[in-house]
Amino acid sequence: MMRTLAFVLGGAGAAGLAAVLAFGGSPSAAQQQATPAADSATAPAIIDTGSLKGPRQPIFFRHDIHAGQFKIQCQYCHYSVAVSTEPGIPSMQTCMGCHLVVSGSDSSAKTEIKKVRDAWNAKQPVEWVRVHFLARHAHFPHQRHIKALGPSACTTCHGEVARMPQVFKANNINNMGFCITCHLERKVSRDCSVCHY
Amino acid sequence: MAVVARPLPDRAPELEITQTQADVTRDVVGTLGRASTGYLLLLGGAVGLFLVGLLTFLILVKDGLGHAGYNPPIFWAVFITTFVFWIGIGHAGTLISAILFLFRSPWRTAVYRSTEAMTVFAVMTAALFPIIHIGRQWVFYWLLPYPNQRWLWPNFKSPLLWDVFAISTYFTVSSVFLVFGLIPDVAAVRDKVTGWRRTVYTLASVGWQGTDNQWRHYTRAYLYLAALATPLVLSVHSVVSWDFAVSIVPAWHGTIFAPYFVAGAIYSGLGMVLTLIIPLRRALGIEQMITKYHFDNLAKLTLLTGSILFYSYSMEYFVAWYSGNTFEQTTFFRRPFGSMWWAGWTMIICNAFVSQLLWFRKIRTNLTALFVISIFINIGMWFERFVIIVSSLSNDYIPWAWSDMNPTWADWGILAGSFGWFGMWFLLFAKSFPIVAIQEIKEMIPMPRKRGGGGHH
Amino acid sequence: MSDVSPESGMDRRKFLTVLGASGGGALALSGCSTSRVEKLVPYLVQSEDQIPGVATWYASTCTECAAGCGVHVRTREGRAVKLEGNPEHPVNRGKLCSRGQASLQGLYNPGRVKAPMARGADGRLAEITWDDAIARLAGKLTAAGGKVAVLSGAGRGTFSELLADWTSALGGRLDRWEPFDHEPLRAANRQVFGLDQLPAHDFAGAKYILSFGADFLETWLSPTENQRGFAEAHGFAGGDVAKFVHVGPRRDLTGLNADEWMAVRPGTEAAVALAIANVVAAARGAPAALAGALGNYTPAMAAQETGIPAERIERIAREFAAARPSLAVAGGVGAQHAGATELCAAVNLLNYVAGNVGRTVRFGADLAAGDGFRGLTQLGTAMDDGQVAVLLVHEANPVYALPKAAGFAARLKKVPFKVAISPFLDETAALCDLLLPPHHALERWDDAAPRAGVRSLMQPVMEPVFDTRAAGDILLATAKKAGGALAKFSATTWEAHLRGRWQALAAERKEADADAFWRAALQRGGVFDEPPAPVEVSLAPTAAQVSYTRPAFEGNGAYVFAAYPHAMLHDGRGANKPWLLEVADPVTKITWNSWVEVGPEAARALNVRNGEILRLTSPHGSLEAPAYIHPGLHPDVVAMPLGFGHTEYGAFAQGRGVNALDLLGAPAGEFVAYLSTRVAVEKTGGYRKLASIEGTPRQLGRGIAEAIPLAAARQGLTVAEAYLEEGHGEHEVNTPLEVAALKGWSEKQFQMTRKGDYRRDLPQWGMAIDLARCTGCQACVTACYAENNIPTVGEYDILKGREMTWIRIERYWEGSEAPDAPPSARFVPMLCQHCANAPCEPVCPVYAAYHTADGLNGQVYNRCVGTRYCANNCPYKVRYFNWYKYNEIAWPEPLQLQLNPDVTVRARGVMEKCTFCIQRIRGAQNTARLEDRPIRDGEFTTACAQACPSDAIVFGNIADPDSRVVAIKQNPRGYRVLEDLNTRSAITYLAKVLHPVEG
Amino acid sequence: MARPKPTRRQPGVLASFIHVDAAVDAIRALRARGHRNLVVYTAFPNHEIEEALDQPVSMVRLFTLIGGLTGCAAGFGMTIWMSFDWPLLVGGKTMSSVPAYVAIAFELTVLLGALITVAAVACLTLLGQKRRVAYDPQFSDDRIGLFVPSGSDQLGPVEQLLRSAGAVEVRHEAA
Repeated sequence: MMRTLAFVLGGAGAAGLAAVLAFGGSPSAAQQQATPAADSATAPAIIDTGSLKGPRQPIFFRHDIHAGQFKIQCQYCHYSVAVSTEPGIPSMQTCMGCHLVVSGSDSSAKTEIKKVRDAWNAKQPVEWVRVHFLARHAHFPHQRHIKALGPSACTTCHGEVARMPQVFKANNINNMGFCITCHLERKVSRDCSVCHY
Repeated sequence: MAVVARPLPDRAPELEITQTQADVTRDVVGTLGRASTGYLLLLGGAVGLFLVGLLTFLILVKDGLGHAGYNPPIFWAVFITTFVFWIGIGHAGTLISAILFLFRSPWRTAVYRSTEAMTVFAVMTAALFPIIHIGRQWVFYWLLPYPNQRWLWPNFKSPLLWDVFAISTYFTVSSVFLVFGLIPDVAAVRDKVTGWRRTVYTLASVGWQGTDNQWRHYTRAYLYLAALATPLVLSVHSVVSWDFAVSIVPAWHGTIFAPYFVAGAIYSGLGMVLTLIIPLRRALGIEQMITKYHFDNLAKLTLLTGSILFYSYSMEYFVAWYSGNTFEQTTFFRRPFGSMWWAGWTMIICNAFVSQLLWFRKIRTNLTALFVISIFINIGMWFERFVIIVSSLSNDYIPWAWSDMNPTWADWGILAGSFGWFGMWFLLFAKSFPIVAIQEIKEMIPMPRKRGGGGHH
Repeated sequence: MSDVSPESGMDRRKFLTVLGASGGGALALSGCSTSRVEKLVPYLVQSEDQIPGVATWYASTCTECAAGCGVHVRTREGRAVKLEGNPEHPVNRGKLCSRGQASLQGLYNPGRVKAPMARGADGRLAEITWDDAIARLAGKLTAAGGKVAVLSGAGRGTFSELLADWTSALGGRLDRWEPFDHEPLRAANRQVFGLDQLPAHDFAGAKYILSFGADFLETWLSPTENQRGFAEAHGFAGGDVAKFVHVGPRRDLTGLNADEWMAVRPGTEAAVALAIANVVAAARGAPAALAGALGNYTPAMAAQETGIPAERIERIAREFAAARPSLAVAGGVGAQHAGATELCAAVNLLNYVAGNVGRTVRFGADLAAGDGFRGLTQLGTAMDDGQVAVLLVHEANPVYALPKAAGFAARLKKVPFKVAISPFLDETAALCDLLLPPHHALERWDDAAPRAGVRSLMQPVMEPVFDTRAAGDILLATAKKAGGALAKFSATTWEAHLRGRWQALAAERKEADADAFWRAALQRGGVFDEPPAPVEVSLAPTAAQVSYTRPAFEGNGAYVFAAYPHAMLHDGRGANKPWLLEVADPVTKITWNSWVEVGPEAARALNVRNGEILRLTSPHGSLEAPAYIHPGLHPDVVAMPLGFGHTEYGAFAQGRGVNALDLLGAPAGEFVAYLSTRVAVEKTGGYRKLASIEGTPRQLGRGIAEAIPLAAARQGLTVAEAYLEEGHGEHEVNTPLEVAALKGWSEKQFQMTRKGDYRRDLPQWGMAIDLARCTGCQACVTACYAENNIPTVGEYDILKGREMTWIRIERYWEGSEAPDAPPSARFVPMLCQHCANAPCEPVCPVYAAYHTADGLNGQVYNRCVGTRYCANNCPYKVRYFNWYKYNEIAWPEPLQLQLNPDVTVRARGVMEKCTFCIQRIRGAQNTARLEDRPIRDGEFTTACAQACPSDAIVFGNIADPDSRVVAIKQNPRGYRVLEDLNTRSAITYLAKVLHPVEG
Repeated sequence: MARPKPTRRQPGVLASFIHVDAAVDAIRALRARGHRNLVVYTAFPNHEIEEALDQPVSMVRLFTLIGGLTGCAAGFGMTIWMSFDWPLLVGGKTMSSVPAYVAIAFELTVLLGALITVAAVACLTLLGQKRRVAYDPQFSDDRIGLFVPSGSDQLGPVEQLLRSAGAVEVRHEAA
């Protein structure tokens, strides 16, 4: 039934992408693609992770590599952002979809990816530390904002995640003024009960 | 020194001041400093009560307002009652100090300082209640129009906002009025005392020397302050009354509320004035400055305002009956005959009837009687607010929601605390500042003249 | 709310933390662990039917009573958060009663048994592993050598079949027992029609309804279904109102909905039934045999027996005869006295002569029922004679639900090994040696066949909350372990067994593709065939043996004692669910505790007031409870609700009130007679304030719950016109000119407000409530509690009037309290009226209460500072304040898992009130926006409207002229409560329609 | 009213009187002699002395007026602007219902009126003498003080005049 169907499709999709990344993942390929300076497509290697902004995650998952270097669409992992109030976070299966194949170019990547695989084998989901945390009395329907501002609008609130080795809070999303500014500019409703109920 | 005083034309004989100006300074300054054990006991009691209130408040903040005797639909009860009570107390002070000043009524002189102090501290007490009473005490400042990241402003259509402005204005202006009036007296004290106290009073007297130039601006300013305070005091309790009159609760939305409340406020204030200065004048040994004459006048004012209340009460019932509005009628029927009849009758007897005793001069000039009556007035006026607020809320439009109210320890705790807080400040003031206006008393003493004109030798 | 502490573990974000956990439940608990750092736990494997933030619905079946209603379970992030009726289900057609909705609190009940337990050497119950538990059971069963008895509360379905086979394979005896099992009705059907079954009743079709004590709106047979039918017949649909006469000593909720009440002496209903049958038979020319049988039962005789004037009986009889078809129903606990079978037989006959059988009384539907009390009696004797070595009690609680005098507990002690398959540690389970916690209905595969043509499914909607197993799996596992005779049960799992059964079913039905059949059934919630045509019935030879014997009651107290099932707690199984305890009893409006009902006359005689504690003493015991003066009670009767006085059954139920059963004697014969003893009543002098949500039960002519006479309604008069008709309308104070001027002015004022955001043409939400349909059942109230995370505040705060019921049903008495003119009741649902000119709004200093652009009366919790001015200024008194930190105390673990993630949980110190389910509005708007279309009328509705079994509440966009709500609002019966205040409320009530009071 | 403490002291003659008419005589005589900037100390305002000095009416009242008007304007301005800054509809009232704002405007009128008046007095009394003028504690009790600023050459005649007017005590203040 549907379950299995979706599983197959999902698996296939993942595999396909994995294949691409398998090449893209190898440093040589990356260098070839990398046009110097101007477009920093290649995410830098990071030695001192301590100096990075944002909370330390159980696994050093690098958005700048996944979303920046490899240009994976946000929605590939945050699958429900366009259809639901919640963006959704990828299941371990989604990670493994690629990382069954992709095992990382350099040592640091290897170690981190190993953590993912271990977690998967241990059937123990990774407990990510939450970065963006909207106050409980404010409702933010992600799908409507994606609908209105387009799939790349994530940056409006979350900042240039594609350039963040470690995600940090780019904007104070709990500052109501932050929301109101946008709503004023775009002449959309400022009615309190749109968000507060 | 021997004194040959003669009555001044514009003054009643009772007001003869049998002292020289030097005596006045000496006597009044004498009331300061050194605290008697009695005083310390009183002060201790006041502080104790205040601490009880503080503890209660902390518990309310911790757990929520549930501890207080709120039985919906009675969403306002003892706290708002006490709030209105204290606001009311304030009014007599401003009346005596400002309004009677404008009317050039001589007898105010001896008492106005104490009543003014009472005003300031009563308003200070009242100002606590909006905070105590709200559900989330820690965000009370949202009622102020301050720029914030939410880009939100308060709702100026709400009578509570009017309250915020009325009360803060009233507090500011009446304290300014008090302090302003104090300056020359503080200077007088400064010139009498020594040591560290001198330093303190020197600072407090902000360099007052009583030069003609200072007096010239001072007297003018004082006049205008009085002129501003007079409409203010009338407005403040009108605004408070509009908290109720503007709503649609039966027995609240009455057009007579503003004058009715102002009269009530002054009435209750006068009650408190009597309660305070009858013991005070003895305690401070200033009997000869606050005389029967003052009490007679205070009592007459009390009688007047009391009678206005009497009239307002009867009007309320009459209008309820005449309007044919079933909601009003039910409420007013249940006031004296409903489940909270005890409160209803306390209010009517203590205010409407007891005040009528003051038609008799014997009673007006008998301090014991006056003191007892003043206590009745205080109780009665607290209950008036209780009845207006609680018993009106307990039975409004939807019978299904009707309910009764019984106060709890939390209500009493806060009430006691408010008296403690008030008493604490008043007592501290009485010992540290001239409780009788030195310069204005002196103003009434004939200046010595070398050409015959009175004075001494 | 801004200040819900992160620990409080009940904010919608928390649900995100448990996004993961392949399925939810298990991790849900750890998700609510008190970690200050918010964790995001991903799924291992994403199940594609769970999208975070989007609700997933599963079809299932309600197991709270035997009616077997279909439900839709709303789940979010792998957690069931709300139960609603399944619109496709023939029994309840998308509606669900309070008890059904509260089954959610059974799922998350803190009192649930968390793992199998066994009584250790120290006599205490201690947790053990499942393997151990199964092994012990298997061992005992093999050792028992056929001396096995099973007592099950399960309804009819695959499980009960399995249980039957299983038991017989063991050579044991199985008794399926359900309290209030309609024994008398079945006996009477056997006697009169020779059919041992329960028919379906078509209330909708009836033009005249006579109820002899049957509480068909509360517990009788299929309440939700009955109510829907009753609303159709009685709700002034199609310009007519079926008259409903209630015959019985007490007016329960059903009785309060009657147009006329015959307050007969307790136990004499049969006399009335026979007398009416007699008259009808005469009018219709019945077969001679019957005429003969009925001959002696004249109205005069009935009058003498019942104390009702003969001419009144005569009149009712004639009215009944004139109406075709009509419907007479009997039984229920309302008439569960010694003569109940006689009564039901008489009523059967009445229906027969009135020609209702086959029309409004449909045999062949064959409603499910247990094996009755007789089985229980036999079991009792078997236990006495040591015939039972192992007793397995499955989801039944006889120790509590039978009178003490029945001595079940004592007998239980004689059984060497007692096993309970019970989700809760109830009175019976507490006495058992082995405790096997089964899955809740929402955690397991199962099916139910509540009636012919209906077979509905249950499926697990989430991971089990605790370490429990499906009862079926327990049986199968034991079988595997025990082997021997049980070896034949080959199915590996209960699910497999069920699937097998459904494959067989598919085969029976000649379905080509069994899988497709299964999936379709799973999606619909079961297979629902057209209701079978009513079977032809003929009178059995015994039919003519109808009789009436004057009732005799045990003891010699002054009053007859009636114990009746609580409309919310039923037989007491609801007593561990806070919703059911706090949503008041619909008649007395008392919550959380027991009471004794006395009639006004009795009250005068005893000189008691509400709350004064009475001591009732019967030959079998005595108990004390505060009095409630019920105007709808016969002078000779005192009544008490069942369901309280639990000694076990979780923290919510324990030690709450007293158990009325303690006054009853050991049941003799076929059924438990709940109306069988006399009691002496005396004042103890004690007083306990009733935790009632009732303030003053009289309208004082304020026109809150309006009603107009049938004739006026037929002419299409408005309420005001109807008053004038009756000659007591108020004269208009203002001249027409003034009226016009005032209207114009207020209109102008209103238009001036259409500025800014408010100028955009958004939908304006409104509601219509038809009081002619509303029966006061309070399903809407429970639905509101469930949808909007309303805290239950408990008895102490209810005593202070602090209930949080966003929607409440006000029950007003009409008429005088004089015994000759018993009052009637009017029910009116009161909720925020969402006034356009809302008095609550302008008084809020911080705009926490304001008017939204789409016509709602908004309440911004996080802006509220709690001045409570709005509540004072609300003329409808529908605003509720958080006096304590209810958000932290109202949902003890794991109850907080039921919270609706779309609704903010309000913190202490803020005001809250009905929001017209704004989360549903916003949800619908989000969907519509994604699909670039406007919201369609009826696309969604509020929780109350959704739940209302009689469809009295209609919600919609009043700016859309074609919407259903607008159509209803135009009904001439429409009026607004307190309209004179010019609040422009968004809710229109349709006045109740009254039959002229005759005789 | 707080006066700065200038380093240099004002030279002149300080006399103290018991009798008010004596003081008045002295003032009149001195003014006739063309003495200006006399400083008179009294424990309380006295009309006779005011007349004798005949100074213009204090200009405090002007500030009171300004303060009042400002307050009133601020009150209406703030309320109306804020109601439109985020228009929220309450109770079907117009966005800015001015009658409701009268209360606010009035209170602000009084508030600013009073505060600015006091501030004005402070400023006005601050102006005036640049140098410290001699003072005696008795002046706040029952004496009337009169200070005549005068150069050393005039000290004699002034003292002479004061004494003849009836000063009970005369003191020379050197620079």
